[in-house]
Amino acid sequence: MSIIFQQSVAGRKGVSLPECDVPFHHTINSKYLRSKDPELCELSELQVIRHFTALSRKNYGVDTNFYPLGSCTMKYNPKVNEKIASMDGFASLHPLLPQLVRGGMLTQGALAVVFELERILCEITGMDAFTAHPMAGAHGELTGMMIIAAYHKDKGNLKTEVLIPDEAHGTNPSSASIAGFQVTSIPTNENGILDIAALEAAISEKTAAIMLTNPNTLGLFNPLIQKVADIAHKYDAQLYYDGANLNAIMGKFRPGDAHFDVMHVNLHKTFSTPHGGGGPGAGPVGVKKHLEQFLPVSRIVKRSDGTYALNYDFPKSIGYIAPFYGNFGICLRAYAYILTMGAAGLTRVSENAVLNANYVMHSLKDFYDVPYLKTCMHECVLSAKKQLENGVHAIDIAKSLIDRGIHPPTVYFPLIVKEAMMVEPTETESKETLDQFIDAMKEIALLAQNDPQSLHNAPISTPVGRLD
Amino acid sequence: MSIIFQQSVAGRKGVSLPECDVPFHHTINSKYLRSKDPELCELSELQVIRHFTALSRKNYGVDTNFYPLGSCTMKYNPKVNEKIASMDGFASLHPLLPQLVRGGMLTQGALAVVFELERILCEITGMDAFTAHPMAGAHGELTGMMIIAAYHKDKGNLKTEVLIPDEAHGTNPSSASIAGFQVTSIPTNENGILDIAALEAAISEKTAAIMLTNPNTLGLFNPLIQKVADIAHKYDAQLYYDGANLNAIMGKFRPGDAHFDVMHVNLHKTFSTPHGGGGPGAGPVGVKKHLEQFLPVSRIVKRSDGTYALNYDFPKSIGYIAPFYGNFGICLRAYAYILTMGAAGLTRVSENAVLNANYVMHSLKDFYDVPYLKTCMHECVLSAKKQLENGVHAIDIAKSLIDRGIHPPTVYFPLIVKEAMMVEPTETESKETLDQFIDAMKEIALLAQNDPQSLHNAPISTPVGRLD
Amino acid sequence: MSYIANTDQQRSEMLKVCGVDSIDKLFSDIPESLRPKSFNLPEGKSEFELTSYFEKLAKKNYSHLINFVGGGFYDHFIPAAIDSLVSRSEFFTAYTPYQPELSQGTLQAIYEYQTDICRLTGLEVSNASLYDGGTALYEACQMAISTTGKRKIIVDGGVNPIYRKMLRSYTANLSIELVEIPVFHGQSNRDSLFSSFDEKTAAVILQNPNFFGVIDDHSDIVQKAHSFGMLAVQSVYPIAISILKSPAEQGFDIATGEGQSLGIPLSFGGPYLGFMAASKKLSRKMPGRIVARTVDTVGKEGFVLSLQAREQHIRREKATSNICSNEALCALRAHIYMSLLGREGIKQVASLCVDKAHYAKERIKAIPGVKVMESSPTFNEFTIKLPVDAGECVGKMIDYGFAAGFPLGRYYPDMDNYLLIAVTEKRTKYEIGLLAETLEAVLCQ
Amino acid sequence: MSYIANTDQQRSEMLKVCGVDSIDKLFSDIPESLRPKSFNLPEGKSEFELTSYFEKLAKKNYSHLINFVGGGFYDHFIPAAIDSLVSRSEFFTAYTPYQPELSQGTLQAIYEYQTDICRLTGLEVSNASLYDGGTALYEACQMAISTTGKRKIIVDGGVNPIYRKMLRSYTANLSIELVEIPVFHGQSNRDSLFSSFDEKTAAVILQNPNFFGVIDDHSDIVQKAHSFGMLAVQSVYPIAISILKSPAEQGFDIATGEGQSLGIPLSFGGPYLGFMAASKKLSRKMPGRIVARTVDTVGKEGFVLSLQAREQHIRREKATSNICSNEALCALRAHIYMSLLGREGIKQVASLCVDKAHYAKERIKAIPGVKVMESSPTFNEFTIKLPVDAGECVGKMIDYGFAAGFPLGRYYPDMDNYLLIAVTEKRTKYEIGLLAETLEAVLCQ
Ligand SMILES: Cc1ncc(COP(=O)(O)O)c(C=O)c1O
Ligand SMILES: Cc1ncc(COP(=O)(O)O)c(C=O)c1O
Repeated sequence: MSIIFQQSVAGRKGVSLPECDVPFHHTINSKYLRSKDPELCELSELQVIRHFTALSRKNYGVDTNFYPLGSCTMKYNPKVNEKIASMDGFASLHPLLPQLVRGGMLTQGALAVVFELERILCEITGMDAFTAHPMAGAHGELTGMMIIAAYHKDKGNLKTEVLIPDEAHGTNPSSASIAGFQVTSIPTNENGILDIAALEAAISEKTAAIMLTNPNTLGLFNPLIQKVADIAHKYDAQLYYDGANLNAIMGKFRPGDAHFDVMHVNLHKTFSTPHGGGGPGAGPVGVKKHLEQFLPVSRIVKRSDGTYALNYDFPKSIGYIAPFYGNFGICLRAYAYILTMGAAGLTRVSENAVLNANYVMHSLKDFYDVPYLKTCMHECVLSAKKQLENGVHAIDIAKSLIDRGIHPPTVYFPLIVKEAMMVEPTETESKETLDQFIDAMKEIALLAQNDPQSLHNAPISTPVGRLD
Repeated sequence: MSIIFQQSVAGRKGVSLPECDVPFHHTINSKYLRSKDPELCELSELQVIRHFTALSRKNYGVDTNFYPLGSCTMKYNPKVNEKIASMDGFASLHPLLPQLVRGGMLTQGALAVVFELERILCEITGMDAFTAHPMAGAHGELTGMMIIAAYHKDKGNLKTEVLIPDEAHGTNPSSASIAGFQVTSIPTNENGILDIAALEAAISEKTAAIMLTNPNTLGLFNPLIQKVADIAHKYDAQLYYDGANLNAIMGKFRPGDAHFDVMHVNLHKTFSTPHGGGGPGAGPVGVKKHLEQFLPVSRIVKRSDGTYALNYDFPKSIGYIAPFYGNFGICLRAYAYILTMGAAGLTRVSENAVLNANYVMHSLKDFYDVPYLKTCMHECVLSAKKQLENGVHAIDIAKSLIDRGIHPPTVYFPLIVKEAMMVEPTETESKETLDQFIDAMKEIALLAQNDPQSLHNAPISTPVGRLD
Repeated sequence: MSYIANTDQQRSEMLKVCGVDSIDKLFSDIPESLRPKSFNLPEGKSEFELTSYFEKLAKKNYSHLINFVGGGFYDHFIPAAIDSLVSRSEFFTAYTPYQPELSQGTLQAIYEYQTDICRLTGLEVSNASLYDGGTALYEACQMAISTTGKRKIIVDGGVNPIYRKMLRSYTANLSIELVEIPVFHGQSNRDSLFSSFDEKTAAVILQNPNFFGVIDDHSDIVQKAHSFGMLAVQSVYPIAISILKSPAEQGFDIATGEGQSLGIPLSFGGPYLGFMAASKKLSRKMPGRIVARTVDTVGKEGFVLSLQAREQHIRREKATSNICSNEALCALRAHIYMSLLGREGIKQVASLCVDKAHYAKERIKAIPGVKVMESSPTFNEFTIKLPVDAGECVGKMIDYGFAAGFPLGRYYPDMDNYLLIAVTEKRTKYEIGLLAETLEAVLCQ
Repeated sequence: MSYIANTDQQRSEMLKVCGVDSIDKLFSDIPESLRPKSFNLPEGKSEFELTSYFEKLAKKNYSHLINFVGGGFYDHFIPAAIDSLVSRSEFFTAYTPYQPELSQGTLQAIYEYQTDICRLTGLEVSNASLYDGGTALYEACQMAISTTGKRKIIVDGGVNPIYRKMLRSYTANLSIELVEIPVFHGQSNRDSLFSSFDEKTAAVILQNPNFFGVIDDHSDIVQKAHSFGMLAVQSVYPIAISILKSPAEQGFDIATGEGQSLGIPLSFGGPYLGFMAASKKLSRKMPGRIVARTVDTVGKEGFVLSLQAREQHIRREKATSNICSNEALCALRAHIYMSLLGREGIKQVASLCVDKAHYAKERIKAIPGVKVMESSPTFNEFTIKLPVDAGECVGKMIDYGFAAGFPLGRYYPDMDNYLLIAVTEKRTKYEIGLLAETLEAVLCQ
């Protein structure tokens, strides 16, 4: 398919604009003008429609088929939430309106959405206060680290370092580092959970925070999490919860109850907002009482008369981390999702997500190496170790799944598992779909023994083959 | 792909409904109840989404690529018109509201749309009055025939027969017949237009109407149309214009000016409303003054205060032919399209439609037989006569185009051309796209000589091969 | 804007290929004397102006009244998934599936839709859709006439008056005798019906629930009709028959209906969906397209338009019907609706309608001076008698934000004080309560 | 509703495979003591209830005021084709294109989007998007710091105060020195800027048009900055630079900006689009994803994520940025917008904005007591001085249906009487006239 610019023909336009209706033409002094037009393409509306329709057909989404991308929680994105987000009262609302004098009354519906979402996230996670501002998970991590830095600064603590398990997602060390901390990696033990002894050896007065996800990226829940919290708090280190894996534990475990101090949630994972081919997402951050004063401004408050208002008066706040109130359109969808679910629905979500993952793991354990063979949570990590003996890598298996109409799991992550394949089925998948995946994986395992070359050639059914 | 019912699993549901909020449960006497549930399928919302998303990907639309289906005017369907049709004030409006006492004021916007569309169609076609009620082209034909029958009845004429050229679309004779008339076919002459001598021989006092399209289905304009009108009117036969080919002549010719008495337009052709895989369309009918009193009721009138109202008081009306005011959603889109275009835009539409067709014809005339080689209007008819010598039929050419990513033209119509291929490019196609088609057609013509078998095997790129 | 892609330069290149030097030359077959006498239209609008214009028009429509108007066209809930699927352009910008290899999506969907309709009605064959419930009923009459060779049709007075008017129009010129048998206490009048049946009658046309919202078991009528060699046709409300006795269970030969309630917006009267199902022996009399399963050259399953020899593009004046473009996208909507709701969901909708309508009945019954017509069982719509003109009363209720029902006087001259009230699953207890309170207040004025 | 497909029976079959007899067993790793202390949420809503609830909330927002508020976020017209394309579920339900063979649609679109941004800014490399214009500006600071090894940043006072606040937050703990140089009569103050530059400075940050709507040619400032080995960064309004001197033409090393004006709804502040372009030599310092063209095993062209060694999932704590999920779908919207408008269309939007804004200026200038700040040229936004507090005045204008502008006192303590007025192509002559009339009337009260 040709690049859009190659289709351009001088003189075409894909949209009609109104004639100028004011009796006035203003000429900007040419010294401010560019010498040459930006060479945007020149196409008819139909050409644009065809180009992007054709591009879309070279893509694969949750609506196409099974998408068990580990750590990404590719669940169904309800269509009604798109409809809600496109309601004019939300989509056309200028974010500066509530900052006008008397402007608060202009946006009560939108402020209610953000306030109520933050309140509900507190209940789901056991935290005391939330901010909806962070615009993705990693942005939440950074915000959390900035809050932690502000806390220590305020207390006069001299903290320079953050401890992070070796299995952690790359954003964790990166966020800590960008917030100005040194990062120390803590090993995972033979059971696939944090090595407590190593943690105890590494922690010190310099330690600003420990950053964790639980279940971790191996899909395993750390039952000793209370212990970890105790160790952290002994040194006044703050315990950070990466909420990317929240889909495993709703109604079963709340980070706040286990004494985590800060956390983020990925609304585009657990709370079903569509991932958009890479974003936008939203990564609201929750904190315990002692950190609330450091949350970014603005914050939304509910007044005694039931109205909502912006409040900027938090002198210890870390300040602005987003231009406004976060990725409002995403928060709106997530709020709609939570209201659809209710407490019982969210609990069923986690129960079914965990059951689906265990079902996949148990169905495949005789065909693939399972590095930590025990009950997993919402995802399971397999390894292509056995297949590697025949020269078949995780990537070959991934590409072979593509030819069977299935999106591959996350491969080569977590880094600590050789030839890792991280399968997260999510709760919205049916047993029939899981069986389709399981059968494909079994068939591939067999081919890995009998005809490994056929797997190296995959994919053959896609618009392009393996790319450099 | 499996049938949706095969995916059904007992106990699933794809949508959530509200709990019953009234303190009341009513049990219908079991003698009125069915003994067995209708076996609709039981699926999750995600399953339904995937099923229909996958089905859509086995389809081809104007948004996919070139769609030169002759007689169908597969032009671009502007997206803004879809947005307008989905506005709540239109989409959620109950059609009985204006029939309530004081209800007229409740639907002024909708009544305005229909009234103004009818008025504008009069101007475009040169007719005196329009009704938006008919729900497709063929429905318009039937309505027109019913109006003609009512007219003759009212005058005491004893008319039993309708004359229709042999190249006409199948709906013409069928509509005339369903309206109670006998149909006599009039031959086409060697120039591809109506044989006037044959018409004069066939017409008689029994003749209720002559049904024509101009340009006809060969894409040729009959310059003697005035003569035909004169012949018809000598016998008080009404001249019916099938407006399916209106895309050729806007701003250039108005059936009303050439003394046509009744006509329909296909909003889903000339006026860009999407065809929906077979419908819905809309086929408004226009008439001259002397037939206005026979138009179906209701009719919309504009009162002197500028408001719109329904009027049922037309004692000679043929009555109700639709439950309400026609396919309102389609009329709305067509009205939006016409407002976008204006007179200049519509004229350019026809000019470019005709140019595109002639360009295709001239580019292919050395490769395919052109049964009537002269300037065509918005479509041209080719024949696979030459290719047939090598055993290659129009259908082989059609299926071979499919493998080249292009929708075939209409084949085997009009019936009077052997191995007909009727190409209607429409004005929204670019020269580049036409060239892509022309090149494919040339390549196929070459293969018809060198490797006819390869064409018999087509298509090979589709989800299924040639079907029985 | 005219959505035209070609530039002036391209046009002149193309003209050269055509061997002419101007576009005007291409129109030289049109005599000068026949050039348009006028061609005055409003000037073209940009997309922004267009949208603003229609936003203003849309706001002039009172689509947000609390709606108790039905009359065969209902304000049911439409799941968002339907819009998101039918807006896939491969569906909505395609033509009729003449090239099956490029149209398996539409074809399979229509095939499945036909199956839905068969399962709902209990009958064996269905088609790809007709224009609306009224024309579907007319097509059923034609089927009966052509099957029996007789030209008299008995129409029950409970059939939607709009459809009865349509039947009158369509048959006016065809020497078909239409006999309407008025209802008795809102129900089909067996005595009058039976005495109208004879050997010259092609069919009896009934409706369930009928226009007054009344449900019935027409088995006895069908049996009687069959004894005269007549066919029996029932027009049905598809949501209702998910729980009510199916046309097949009552012995009907043909079922038709309006499919609007199946996920299709009210949209001021259209596009809607005429559906039809019939017993197998009538399949060659069916109007419109029918999709069937078949196999390709290597035996792979696929779907095609079948029995095309009935259709106008092949049979011309001898076709069973003249229908060509139908309501395919509406049929797709209905199929998606039935697939989402499914076996349980559609019954749940029906039962919510029944419960809420009967709650409304109870509330309204309590209003002094108002009488609820209770001699016959009803589904989600029912008739009440007011102490005043129902039209006037509904007119007053508009000011309170209600479309309170449909005054029957409009179609039944002796029923000026009667009001038809429809209650769908969208009406809340609160809204029903408000209706009752407001009606009482308005009647006291 | 929980969108769960499996039935109780399927669940028990699956539990059997897992070798446990209840779902609870799967959660046995979570100690009883850590089970939720509470989990109280509102009860789940059906789709109909949900939609009704949000319709009510949406109506509480005054999105229909006639809008003259800008401040970096503009009410531009959005063609309908954009929504219809981005709602293709293959785009919006996909994850980040980690499997390129299944993601050529997203990848090619992003590649093309990057090309748009390069052509618009005149710079050589761009990325797949950043969160918003503010974080993009911060990322640019980080690039400058890491490229130059210096830790002082000069920020022009014309940079959006929201972004300046964001820079403050992000750098608070990083021993980076942020120096803000106030504007002089609404324009970059060359003297103060130049005297702040030194060998220890990493970069100067400018904005065009600046927050007061003023346009400038920053070439001289860039030249000076380069003479100190500094980088120069410009934050730009993409519609404006379709006609204004591009960042590259002024010599900037990095351009960033907020892409909201390119077809992205205002949506109460997000999701928006941070874009960035830079000169080639900075490509390895770029934050975020970059898509590049490559070939497959048989030489066929395709698109992939490239230079991933900069990114956090490979480099972890040594990555150039921590960004992972970005604003891909917003980038797609922007790309479709730019493709529809095209070379001519985007200039036409810019020129409509300029003409209408200047017409508004003329009209407002004529109001007694109002002063338009005219010392510097402007694009589509301009500053006026009122005889009263601008906040109060805007507050009063709300009752007349206007969001009349943004009172500068909110961010500039000494500018309480100043109002910033934005005019896009959507504002008609009539609306501008009404604004002027109403402002005059309100000032007379
Ligand atoms: C465990 C984990 N943490 C953090 C992130 C980062 O989230 P985001 O992509 O929203 O920035 C991810 C995303 O994949 C993740 O899986
Ligand atoms: C020439 C002609 N007349 C009539 C019709 C019938 O129109 P419709 O399909 O809208 O009923 C068609 C449709 O193809 C046609 O091409």
